[in-house]
Amino acid sequence: MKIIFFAKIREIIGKEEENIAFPENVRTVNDMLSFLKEYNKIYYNVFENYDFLIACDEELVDMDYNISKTKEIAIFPPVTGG
Amino acid sequence: MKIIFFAKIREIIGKEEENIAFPENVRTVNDMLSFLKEYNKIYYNVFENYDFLIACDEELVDMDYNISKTKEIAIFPPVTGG
Amino acid sequence: MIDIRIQSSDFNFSKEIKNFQNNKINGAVVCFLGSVRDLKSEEGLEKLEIEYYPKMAEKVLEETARKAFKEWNLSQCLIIHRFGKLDVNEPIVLIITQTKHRKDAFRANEFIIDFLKINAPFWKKEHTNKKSYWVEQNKKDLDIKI
Amino acid sequence: MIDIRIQSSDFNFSKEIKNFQNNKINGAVVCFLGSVRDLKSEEGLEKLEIEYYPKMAEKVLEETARKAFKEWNLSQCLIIHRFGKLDVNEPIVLIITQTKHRKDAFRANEFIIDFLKINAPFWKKEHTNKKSYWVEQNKKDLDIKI
Repeated sequence: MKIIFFAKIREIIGKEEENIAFPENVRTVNDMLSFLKEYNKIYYNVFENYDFLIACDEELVDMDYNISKTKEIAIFPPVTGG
Repeated sequence: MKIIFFAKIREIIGKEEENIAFPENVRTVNDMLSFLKEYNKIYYNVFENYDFLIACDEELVDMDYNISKTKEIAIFPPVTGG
Repeated sequence: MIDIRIQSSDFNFSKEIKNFQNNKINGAVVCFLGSVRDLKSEEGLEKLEIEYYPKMAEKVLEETARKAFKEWNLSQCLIIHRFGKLDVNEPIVLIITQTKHRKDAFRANEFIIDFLKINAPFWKKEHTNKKSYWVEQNKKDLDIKI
Repeated sequence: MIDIRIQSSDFNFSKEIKNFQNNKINGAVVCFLGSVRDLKSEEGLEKLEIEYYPKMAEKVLEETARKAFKEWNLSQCLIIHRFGKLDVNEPIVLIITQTKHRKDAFRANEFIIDFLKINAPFWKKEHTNKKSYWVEQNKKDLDIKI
């Protein structure tokens, strides 16, 4: 699964994207976040300490969204355009 | 007293302005309208049959406004600018 | 800065915006542009004629701008209103408001056009190829809470 | 007609309006222009940098315009949003809405900027002569009822 990052979260994580093969029990956004927090403590830091939003294939989604058909997940801070 | 007319009311009255010396008992806008209705039946027609507004020295006023210090009275239809 | 103009000549919307931009815009700008509409299209509108009461029109537009300026803390406000004979699609009125906060710029701009529609002494007459009509006041405009 | 552009280059507000005017404007046009504000003036803002998520940003702007188009019966709608490094007072966003009825043009325009502020994936970073800051989301924007 391709995960991409933007803005402050991209800076903290220190990369623009990461490809991770999730185990089968990772079904929802919530599962993914739990997995990533274990996977690397930098994710733990981000998810515990910063506001962030999740988009699956360019749509904002909730924590219980099922990611099984998702191709690209984006993690980014609250938006500040306009 | 100088009375000026605009738009449809100017057309019906058939002139842009009229100077009229009101008798002493004409104190308010209402008094003036009653006087004008007697003065000329064209005013009677306008005041009975059309919507109109009154401005005294460029301020919209009510029917009981005292015109004793007014220099110029304007009579015109509801506005349609913008 | 309040700028009020009543003129028969066309105005250059582009140029007015450029002036605003050159004035170091700090924040949000909202513009309203009203143009001649052909509401009598079966007959074919040929000209829209706008008559006005000069002294009073200036006074009302200035008072309107001053009210908006104070209420919404504007940093700039421009009102241009035309008179005379205009063609279909020609601009009639331009209102530009500028503030730090966008909500204020929207509120102020809408207040100005609403207030002007019921208080500024301008009257429209439509000339079609058949006859001429004085435009009736839109009752909806009177219901707007100012 | 919906026109959405995301670009790093400056846009010519004047030209965009002129295009709208040339398109036989039938009624009311409302524009919103947002520019770079220097909110860190003690330190001196040197550049505002805008990062964005290209595919999603286009999608969100198009959806926003389509919603507004339908809800307020727009005849034209333009949204331009810039990215990259901008100077103080440079334009960031331009929204133009056009309808027969002015209230609809105002409502649609405000809806678009409000919706965009909380949904479109753009992020601002301020570079002052001392350091750089990511702009925090304005909590007020979240309270706006869309």
